[in-house]
Amino acid sequence: MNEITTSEFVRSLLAVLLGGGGVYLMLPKGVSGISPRRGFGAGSAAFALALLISATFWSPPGAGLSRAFFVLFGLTSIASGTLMITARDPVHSALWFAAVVLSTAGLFLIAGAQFLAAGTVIVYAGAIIVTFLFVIMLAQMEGKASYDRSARAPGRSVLSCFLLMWALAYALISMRSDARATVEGGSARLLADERILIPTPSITRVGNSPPQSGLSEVLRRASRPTAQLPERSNPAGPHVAGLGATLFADHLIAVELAGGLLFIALVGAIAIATPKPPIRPVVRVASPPANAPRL
Amino acid sequence: MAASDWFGFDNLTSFLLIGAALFALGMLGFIARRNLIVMFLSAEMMLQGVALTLVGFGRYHGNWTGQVFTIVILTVAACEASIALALTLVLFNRRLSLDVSLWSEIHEPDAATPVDTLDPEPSETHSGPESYPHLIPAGAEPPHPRQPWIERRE
Amino acid sequence: MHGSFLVRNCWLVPFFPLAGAVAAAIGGKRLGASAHIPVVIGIGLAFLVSLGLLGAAGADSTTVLFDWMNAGGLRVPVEFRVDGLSTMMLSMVTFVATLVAVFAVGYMAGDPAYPRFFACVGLFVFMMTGLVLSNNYVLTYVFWEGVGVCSYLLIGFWYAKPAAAAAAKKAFLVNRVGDFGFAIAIFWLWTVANNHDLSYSVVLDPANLKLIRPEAIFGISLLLLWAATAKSAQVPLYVWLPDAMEGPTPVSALIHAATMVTAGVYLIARSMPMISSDPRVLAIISLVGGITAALAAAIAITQTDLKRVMAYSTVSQLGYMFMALGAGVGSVAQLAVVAAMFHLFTHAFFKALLFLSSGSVMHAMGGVIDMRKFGGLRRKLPVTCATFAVGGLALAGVFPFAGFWSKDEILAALKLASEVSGGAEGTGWGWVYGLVYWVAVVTAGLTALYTGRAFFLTFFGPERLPTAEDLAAAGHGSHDDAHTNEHGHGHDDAHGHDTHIGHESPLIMTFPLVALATCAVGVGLLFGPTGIFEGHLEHTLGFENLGHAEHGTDWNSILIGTFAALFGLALSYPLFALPSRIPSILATRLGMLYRASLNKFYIDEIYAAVIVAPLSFLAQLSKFADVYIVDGLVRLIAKLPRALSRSALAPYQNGLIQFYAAAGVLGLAALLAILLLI
Amino acid sequence: MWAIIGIVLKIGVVVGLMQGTVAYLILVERKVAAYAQDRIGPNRAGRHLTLPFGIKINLPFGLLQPIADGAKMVLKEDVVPTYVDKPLYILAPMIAIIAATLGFAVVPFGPVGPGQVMQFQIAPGVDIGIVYVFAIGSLAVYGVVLAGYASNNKYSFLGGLRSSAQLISYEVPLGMSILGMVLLAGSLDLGKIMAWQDQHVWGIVAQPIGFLLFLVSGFAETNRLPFDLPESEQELVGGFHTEYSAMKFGMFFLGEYMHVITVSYLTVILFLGGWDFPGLSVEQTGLLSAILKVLVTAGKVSFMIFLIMWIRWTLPRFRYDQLMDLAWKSLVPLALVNLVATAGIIQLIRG
Repeated sequence: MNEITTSEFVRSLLAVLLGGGGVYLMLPKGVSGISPRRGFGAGSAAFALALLISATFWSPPGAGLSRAFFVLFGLTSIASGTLMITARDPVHSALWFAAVVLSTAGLFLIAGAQFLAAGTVIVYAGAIIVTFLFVIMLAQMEGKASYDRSARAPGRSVLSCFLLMWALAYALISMRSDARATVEGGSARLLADERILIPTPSITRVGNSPPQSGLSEVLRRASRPTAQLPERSNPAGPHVAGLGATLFADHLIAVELAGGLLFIALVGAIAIATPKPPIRPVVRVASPPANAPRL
Repeated sequence: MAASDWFGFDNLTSFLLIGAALFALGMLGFIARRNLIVMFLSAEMMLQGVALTLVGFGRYHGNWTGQVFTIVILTVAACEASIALALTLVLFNRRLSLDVSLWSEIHEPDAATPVDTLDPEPSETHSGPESYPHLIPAGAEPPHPRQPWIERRE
Repeated sequence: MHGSFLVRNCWLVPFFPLAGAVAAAIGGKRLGASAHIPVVIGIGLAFLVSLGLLGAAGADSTTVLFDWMNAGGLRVPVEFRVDGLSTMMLSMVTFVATLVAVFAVGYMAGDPAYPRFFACVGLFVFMMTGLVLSNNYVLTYVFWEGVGVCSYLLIGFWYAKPAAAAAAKKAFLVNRVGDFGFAIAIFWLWTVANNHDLSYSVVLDPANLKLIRPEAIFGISLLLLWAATAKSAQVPLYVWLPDAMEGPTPVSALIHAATMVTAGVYLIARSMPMISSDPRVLAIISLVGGITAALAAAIAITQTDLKRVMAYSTVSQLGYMFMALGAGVGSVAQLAVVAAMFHLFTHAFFKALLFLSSGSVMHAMGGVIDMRKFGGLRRKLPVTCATFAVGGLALAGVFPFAGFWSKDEILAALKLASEVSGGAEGTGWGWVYGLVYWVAVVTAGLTALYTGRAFFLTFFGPERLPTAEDLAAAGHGSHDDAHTNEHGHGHDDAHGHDTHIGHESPLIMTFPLVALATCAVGVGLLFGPTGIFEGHLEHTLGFENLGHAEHGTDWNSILIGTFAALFGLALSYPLFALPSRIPSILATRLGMLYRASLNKFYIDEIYAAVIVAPLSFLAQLSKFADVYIVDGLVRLIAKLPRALSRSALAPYQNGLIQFYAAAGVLGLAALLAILLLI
Repeated sequence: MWAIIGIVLKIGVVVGLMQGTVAYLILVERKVAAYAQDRIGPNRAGRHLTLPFGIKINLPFGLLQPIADGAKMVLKEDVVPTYVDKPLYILAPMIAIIAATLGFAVVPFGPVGPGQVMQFQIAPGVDIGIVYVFAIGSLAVYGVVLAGYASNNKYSFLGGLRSSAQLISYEVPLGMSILGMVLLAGSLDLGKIMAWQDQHVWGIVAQPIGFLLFLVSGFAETNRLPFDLPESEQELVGGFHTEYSAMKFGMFFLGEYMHVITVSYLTVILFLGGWDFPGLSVEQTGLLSAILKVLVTAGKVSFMIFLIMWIRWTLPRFRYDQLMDLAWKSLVPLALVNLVATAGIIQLIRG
């Protein structure tokens, strides 16, 4: 407890306790005596407080508007995440997850990953969640089910996950303190490796050879060990071009693997989802007319 | 330029904190919710947390590797979603329910049946805003439907 | 140019048989009755390459293919050596193997496991040529074990027959005893060798040999002898060889007469530069050889099984080689080695010939091999009779057949050795060589006697063919004694071999016989008196440093040896060719001796009582301890967690995936928290 | 600070203009429909109008019809049915209109780039331009899906389901159809794509298949005939917006027309050269040329909007299975072939 100040320790503990309690109250469960609405309200209030406390640990990058946006997106993402896992209606869950994705995309923007922000929105919000919605609607036309109204062992789950969260946060906060402490002459204990104090760890610098095109160059870069990637790759060029260049040269193998994975997943999904008789144990409708449209 | 372009260890920590929170919350959703689809959504949220961490590191180190691996995560998430949804549909077609408790055959052959089928965990009652209609403040109030809205949907 | 190309690519010699073996093993089912083609071609090609190498020999060259092991101080490359000794062995091995493989095409025809046989033969030739070619002890050891495995596979070729399975097991186990000695020798050598390099060219370098302590050389040499006694069937580890006759006859001819059993002799000869520096070891080698030769010859006289006679004869002749090797003291060293290797060379031909002839007889007799069951076959089997006669004369050592020349050289070497070692300036072991010399002479006489006995019993006297009961006892008229009914293949009467009884073998079997017979006559004349062999062998690693004093022709020994042989043969004719009661009278008169010889001097029984029984008792004891004490404890320990988990942990295996995930997360979080806080 | 004010001003102007345009587009649509069906269409609003101070005007073509329509929308009673999922029910039209508006942030409605008197773009210099548009466009589906789900009505629900499947399906060929142009121009920035077309040829010449694919997929993305299955009046009695009335319904309407405008702009920028016209080039940076370029763009966009309306009133609606077959079995393979061929040809030419 030397690396972390008492204030930080207390704040983190408070945030996790409040947050855990809040989420516990918010989770759907059939505890008699507490009205679900009231429990949800109290829980969300506690969680909001915890969120505000935890925001004191953040030090957003940039200046002015950028900082404000960081805090906004950070708060939104965590709040939406909590609401997602506590929502009774899976459709609401999906929408809250969309909110998480949008906030995360905002954070990506602040971290300078514009293409990724747009890509995340397209892939997650535009495709994955919509597909989820589609499936939820197909599967749950009856409305809210009883299993959506009772969480599994909420106390135990909340305990484990917030313990995990606290451990992670503690590690991060104390590491930051370490960095500070060591600069001031203290000693780092958690990670006795002074490399964490160097803002940019030493990745073997590859000579800035003039950019060449051609297959051989691409292959040379693709077969290069990751530890030899240039430390700052093409900082001057446009964002997407630089990302594309490193993606299709340095990480060519990963890209090809990902492509193969996608293809296999596509085939697998089609193979799995194709209806095979008996489709449903309960026959609901008369057999469709012979000329009924497919799908 | 220099001030706004600076991305130090503290800034990185902020990203990591948010990523960790998303990860833990996703984990919580995965182990606490019983709806298959919500579980998968939670898993995706864990991936989001990891992606955020990666992007933060990428920014901190000033190279593309973090973003590249976030793209890989996106790919994996897409694959996961397609396969998971296909499986979910198949499972739903078998049991007509998305409750994950119905799929608990992976236990000791002679062990007791899981707790859910014997003694279902208590769930909230359907007391809520949706069990009786909202009325527009105009005209005479129509008689209350006695059934909850779910049953009347047929 | 041509030669150096071959030398650089000497790996082709082992490669061709291996390729053939692999082809026969993989394509065996498809090839069926033509499964021999790849193997025969492979071995034949290997023979051609060996001939080329023979022409190119004299070069003391090594070829490193690749590094096999390179760990710490141990570096073992796969390297091959082409010099006089290896090329001589190579050409002999591949030549005999080619002929035997051709013979086997006829002999093994119709066997259900035909492809397996040829695959094993090809593999064996690969191993043997590799053993001969390899240039370091570790590699030699690998191939040494390899030929052991092949021998095991081939002795137990008819594995459904209990006797064959037991013989294979016995051969393997006895060989393991010897291999153990070899392994220890290698370990020891590694500790003392210069730079821990086990290459022959380094170890056998005189400069390096001087660095090794004499005690180490003594120990290593004895261990190598130990290894050689097992592989080359010497006292006390010869017991496996007679039993190995359970294998198909071509196998006996190839492996247990001509090639594999010579590996021990080869090893000693190869290590001669090291061994010859210690006269004690040499004397022991000679003594071992002498005892073996005499003992085996004495046993061979009374055996009734034609193949078994040949087997003991092989043991006896190997004993001759050891005698000769042991005679390599001082200035006689080179002469002794040449004599041993020359006998090895000639023996390979005539012993393979004798075995194949026996096989031919057996083939003709429908699998019966007991000499009491047939006789007077010289008219029915003229070719076999003639070739057997040639082989027998060569074995007996009658001028001008091959055996004569080599045996004469051995006798000469022994005599010289006794002269050199004896006397005031000698090593004091001269009496050993003197003794061994006379043992060799007596053995020569015995050899001629039992050879004549086997020949006359088989081919002379009134003509007799095996009766139906004999055929049934030998395995229902199938073409080998090992084809029992439980072998599973339908060797029914329609198979056609019964009708062959009493007829000469087909051309594919007689051709190798004739070829080998030609060699048995020719090689002695060609290489013996001309000095070609000696000249060739001189181009061998370390041999130029062996003592080679000038010596003249030793007429005494020639006369004595020839007399012994002729005496033996002359004695055998009236005893066994003519109807005579003398053998039975002798048997009753010398009852004890006769029974002892007939029962192989009870060596197997002594082994069983002295070694096998205590070990078996120990094994029973261990089994008891294992089953009741160790297993009991283990079961007890196993029951504890079982009971515990059944009652305490099984409920947690409840099938709810989320429960598992939660437990995992909790563990992870707790671990992290502990790591951080403590 | 001034930059922010400028941006806010720009946003205000653009959004305001668009809303106004949309209002009049409805009028145009009605007129086009009328001409297509050999009718006259609205022609009363604005005639014999008496303004204060006794000024009498007589506007032709029912030019004031949009104002009347708008007033009607705003003033009607806003009915929220009883059994709807209220938060989502209210959220859905908002999403529809917000998504449609946000996408316009990076669409250049005139010349952009260094040296211009003014950047005719709300957020200039975004180098992921077109990807951003797609990201926002992919959010538009939420409006329809949520409306269908929240309405708690079988028809609406079916409309929502159809919409989600349709929009996801058509996003794939839509995205792939423009990749050819992106490859050619070497940038995702819409301004640079226009500049490339000025220096070389129009996209419709360089990428005819891409143009066709984009047009078809764009139709599907805007939910307009012949791809208006989510709302098809005859089958689903209005589909996802059955339960909506008053201004909420108006917001869907607004969103749809803004989508039309966006798609038209994108088509013009990507495939019809944007502001490019004989006599205009990238180098001209003066005020006059800027105005001309904006006008040229607006003219092309107007043509595209007219084309879309024309098609709407000309072609019949697809059946649902045909719709899916078209996307997955025709458009996607075609787009892939187009992309690969383009990449190959570019590689060949550039060496």
